[in-house]
Amino acid sequence: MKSSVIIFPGSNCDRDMDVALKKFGFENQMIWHNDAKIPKCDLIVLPGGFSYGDYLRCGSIAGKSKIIKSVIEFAKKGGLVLGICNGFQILTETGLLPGVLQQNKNIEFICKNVFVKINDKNNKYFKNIDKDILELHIAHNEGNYFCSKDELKMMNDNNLIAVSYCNNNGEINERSNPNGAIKNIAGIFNKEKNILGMMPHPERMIDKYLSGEDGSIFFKNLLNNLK
Amino acid sequence: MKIKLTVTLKNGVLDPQGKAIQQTLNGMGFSNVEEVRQGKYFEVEVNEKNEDKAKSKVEEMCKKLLANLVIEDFKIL
Amino acid sequence: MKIKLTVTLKNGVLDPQGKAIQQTLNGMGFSNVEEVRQGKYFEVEVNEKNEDKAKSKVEEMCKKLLANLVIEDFKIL
Amino acid sequence: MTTVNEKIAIDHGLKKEEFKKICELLNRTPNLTELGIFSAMWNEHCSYKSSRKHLKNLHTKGKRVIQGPGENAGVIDVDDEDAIVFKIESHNHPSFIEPYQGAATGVGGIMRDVFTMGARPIANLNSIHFGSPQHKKTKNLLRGVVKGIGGYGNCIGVPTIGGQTSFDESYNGNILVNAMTLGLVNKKKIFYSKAAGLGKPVIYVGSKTGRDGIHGASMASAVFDDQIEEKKPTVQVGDPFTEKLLLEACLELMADDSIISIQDMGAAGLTSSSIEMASKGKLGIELNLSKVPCRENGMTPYEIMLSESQERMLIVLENGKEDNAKKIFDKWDLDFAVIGKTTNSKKIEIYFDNEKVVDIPIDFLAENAPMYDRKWKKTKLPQKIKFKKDNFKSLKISDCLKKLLANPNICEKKWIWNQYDHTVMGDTIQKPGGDAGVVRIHGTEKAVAASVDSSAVYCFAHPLTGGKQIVCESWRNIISVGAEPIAITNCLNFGNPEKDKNMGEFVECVQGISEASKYLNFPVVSGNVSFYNETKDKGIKPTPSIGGVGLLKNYKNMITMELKNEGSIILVIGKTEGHLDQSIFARNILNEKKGPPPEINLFNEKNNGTTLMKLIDKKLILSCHDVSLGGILTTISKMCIKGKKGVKLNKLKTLIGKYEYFFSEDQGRFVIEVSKTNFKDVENVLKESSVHFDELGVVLKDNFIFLSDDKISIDELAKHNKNWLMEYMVQ
Ligand SMILES: Nc1ncnc2c1ncn2[C@@H]1O[C@H](COP(=O)(O)OP(=O)(O)O)[C@@H](O)[C@H]1O
Ligand SMILES: [Mg+2]
Repeated sequence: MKSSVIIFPGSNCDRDMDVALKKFGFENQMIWHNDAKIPKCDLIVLPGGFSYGDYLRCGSIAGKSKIIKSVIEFAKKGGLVLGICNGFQILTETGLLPGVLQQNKNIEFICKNVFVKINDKNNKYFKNIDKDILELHIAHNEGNYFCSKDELKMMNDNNLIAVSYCNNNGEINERSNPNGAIKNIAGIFNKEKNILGMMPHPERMIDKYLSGEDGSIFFKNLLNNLK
Repeated sequence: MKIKLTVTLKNGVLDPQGKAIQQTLNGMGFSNVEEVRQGKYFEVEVNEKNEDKAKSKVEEMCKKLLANLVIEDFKIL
Repeated sequence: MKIKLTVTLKNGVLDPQGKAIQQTLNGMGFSNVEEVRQGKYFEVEVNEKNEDKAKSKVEEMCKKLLANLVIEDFKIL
Repeated sequence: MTTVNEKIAIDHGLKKEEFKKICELLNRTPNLTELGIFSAMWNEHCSYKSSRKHLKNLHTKGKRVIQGPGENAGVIDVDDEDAIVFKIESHNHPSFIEPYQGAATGVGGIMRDVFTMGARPIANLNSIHFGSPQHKKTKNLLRGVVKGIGGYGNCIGVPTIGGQTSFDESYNGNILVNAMTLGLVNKKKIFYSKAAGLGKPVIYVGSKTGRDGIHGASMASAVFDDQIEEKKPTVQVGDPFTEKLLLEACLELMADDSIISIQDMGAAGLTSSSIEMASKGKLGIELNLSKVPCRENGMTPYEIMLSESQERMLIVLENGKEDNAKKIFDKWDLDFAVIGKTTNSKKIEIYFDNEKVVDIPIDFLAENAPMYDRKWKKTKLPQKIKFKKDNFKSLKISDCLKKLLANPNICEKKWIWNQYDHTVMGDTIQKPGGDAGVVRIHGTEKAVAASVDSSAVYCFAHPLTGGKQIVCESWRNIISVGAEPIAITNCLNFGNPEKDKNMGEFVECVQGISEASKYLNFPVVSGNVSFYNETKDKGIKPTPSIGGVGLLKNYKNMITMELKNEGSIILVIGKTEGHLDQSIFARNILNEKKGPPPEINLFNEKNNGTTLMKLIDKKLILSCHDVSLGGILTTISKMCIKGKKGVKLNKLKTLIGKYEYFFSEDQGRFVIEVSKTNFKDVENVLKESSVHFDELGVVLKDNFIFLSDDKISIDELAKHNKNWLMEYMVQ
């Protein structure tokens, strides 16, 4: 399976993502933001970091970059696009995903492990995963997801809320919400579920010496689903 | 010419930063501060002499980049 | 009453955000944007009916918290 | 242009005699730009005029040292092709004035020092010191500094893996912010600042030059008109995004061999960077300031030379490599300009608007810079306090323990490091909160450990002992995670060197550091001095911070502090004498602030440490935590809290009273966890090496620490340990 990781100026999880994808068998390529074309691939990843310094709003400037047109095109044709952290922010700024990511409720950067509940497995990303709760790592200042009531309803009706913050028992409540996100939303799909944006970083959880191994489950499963 | 504008959160959108500032102000003894809302302020220098034209350009910039209309309003001053 | 104010970087202080925004606007085709400076905008709701008193309270807040006069100026609108 | 006179020189921070010497050297009066250059080069920060004499005594050599002090950062060999570049630096004054930007640019500056040498930064640490928690400024300063450190490091994408935080009223008017960075470089691709060759192009890259940080002291009213306020932003604003681009662009350019020498523009910007490069290469340098990319119109040569705008570098390139280099910086959207060349004049010659504005022999600025042998006063070893039984009568061990665990200087600092991205780059295997942070060397089995330590209280009580103590503590922290200590960097934060007491503190701390690092074979490879940390005549306690670095040959052998298995035996290595003077227990609970710090016995220190390394090597150790502030019981509590396990402590078999035994801060000690089956082996190794140890007790599943006459809930201890800072910050 072929994947492409887009590097924006200021991306800083691009290498981590490259390492993770390759570790689990993807043939990955790094794509510089100024290249207008993306080579043929099965998955595009927008990695975490601070594209363009995240000045103005997170992801807003990357949302206007040259390459983003190709990403949109690819997505519209049904290609898989995964945005992690800053990547998620970029996806909302381009309008590929609804809503916005605001500053964390406690106005502090948060770097720690959290649990997320997988709400929907009827998609390429989570199909066949044998766990309902994953322990993943977050590291962000703006992960406080917000959207309009209508959008929320639309997402609920279509099962588009991919993952929600929860505790280790899977309970979704205020205490298990690290950043104030509406309905504990940690990640969402577009209607066709080929685009996934989420705040947690599975690429930081790919061996037992790191923060955990649940990221490995995510990538292995994704590769199998694409085969 | 220089166009000034503000971008503020829409009513009803949570403003954690403003809230934190309000609490800090209260804690510092400014007990009669009831609410603080924080927004952004921009000064855009446009190479354009006609004020109306400059403003309409800036309005376009607001819609396309400076404000996220999902949660923000803008106001050209 | 509600007092509005802006906090801006002093002249000469680097404004990385403004710079990035300007470059983006240029890249988006707004080629006549020559400079963008970004500042903060606040609306402070003070429980005080007298405008002068409210403003002077807010001025004190600016000096003590909202602005760092080493690099920023404030302006009550 | 303003004519220079003595008054202007003094406004620039020069002494009368120094100005006289400048005029004599030049055989004329300098012009304003030249004066600015002299004042920058001759000030404490660049010339080390008060400290140079004493820094020479530091121990700086070792088998693994590739580059010692004198470069942008130190370099050590970590086997194979790999070397680690590291350094610590202070940003105290700016952080007090503008905590966010001050701390942020401190982090930016130290990272530049590291990647200037060709290394990719792989870890950041910080040592931050604030006034009393009750002081009205403390909370906002702490919040701002933490946000600034995170704001910069997180954005660049370098994990912040450790640090140290303390509170002491001596920092009320003068906080300390020390930032440390480690980078990884290929041994054969290390870049230095020494220029070489004639007629080589001098290149300016990075951000544009603005009027940032032009020396406050040098802004004499005679120099500027009434717009002086407008022109005087003395605190720089950091732009981590540009730094990230600069990092990537520099590393890209470094991949081939077009760079002869490279130097970041730190303090005194273009002045010190250009002069240092020329001075080291024994060359001259010619600059044309009209070519320098400026952010504002109308900048004068004076301003351009003294600006401290961030995120800029100066490079001497091989001839003919300009176009290729420019392409790289264009790609990363950074300014690039050829602004001069190397010459054989041994002078710095500067042109502006086709006019020569500076002409100074380099030697005058570097080698002939003043060096002082300042008066200093020895600190006598204070009398030992005699604690009586009565002192402890009304106390209860469990209450004392809770109080200590909640002490601002002992409590958990999670509120801080949760705001630092400590996992980016995917190689952090020991996060903040342990004895040292550990990151893997990407793609290998190796890992490096790093920690920062300081103990102002000990240094204040007796600087010589204090100096030794920090080096030992650093060494212990590195060993505690299973690494071999290799080298240190030091940031020497002191008061006013013109006062003999402060100067004495400096001299004796340096001597202590030197003795210990020599004895432990733990050389100093880089560092920085920050004097004049005083406000209104009140100086800080002497606060040298030591950043230690160690190597794990196989990261899988890393040790952590949390208790692992029920039934294991815990021991303390090293002898407990019951020294309470200057301990947190004495200060916080007995309210006794006098007395000498615990004594350092370098022989025991080394013997205990190396023996522990042997045990770790033989895989006989399950967990380990060195004994520091708060003594043995505090140490055990932290191991219990982290491991979510309890212990049953044996009845004390010692003549020392229980308060002295549990809370004294004797040095050279570690608490270790050993499995029952390995206990005999461990005992043998310790006995063979004549290492003193006491068997403390066994690990339990229950969440309690059982003393012979008391029982303390771990959950409650955890609450005390974890809550203080969180609650303080949300109040
Ligand atoms: N400012 C900081 N930044 C990052 N980590 C910190 C900071 N302050 C404290 N820590 C973390 O907390 C740990 C414990 O601190 P401390 O109690 O001083 O250490 P010790 O237990 O070795 O005496 C440090 O080793 C470090 O990992
Ligand atoms: Mg320790």
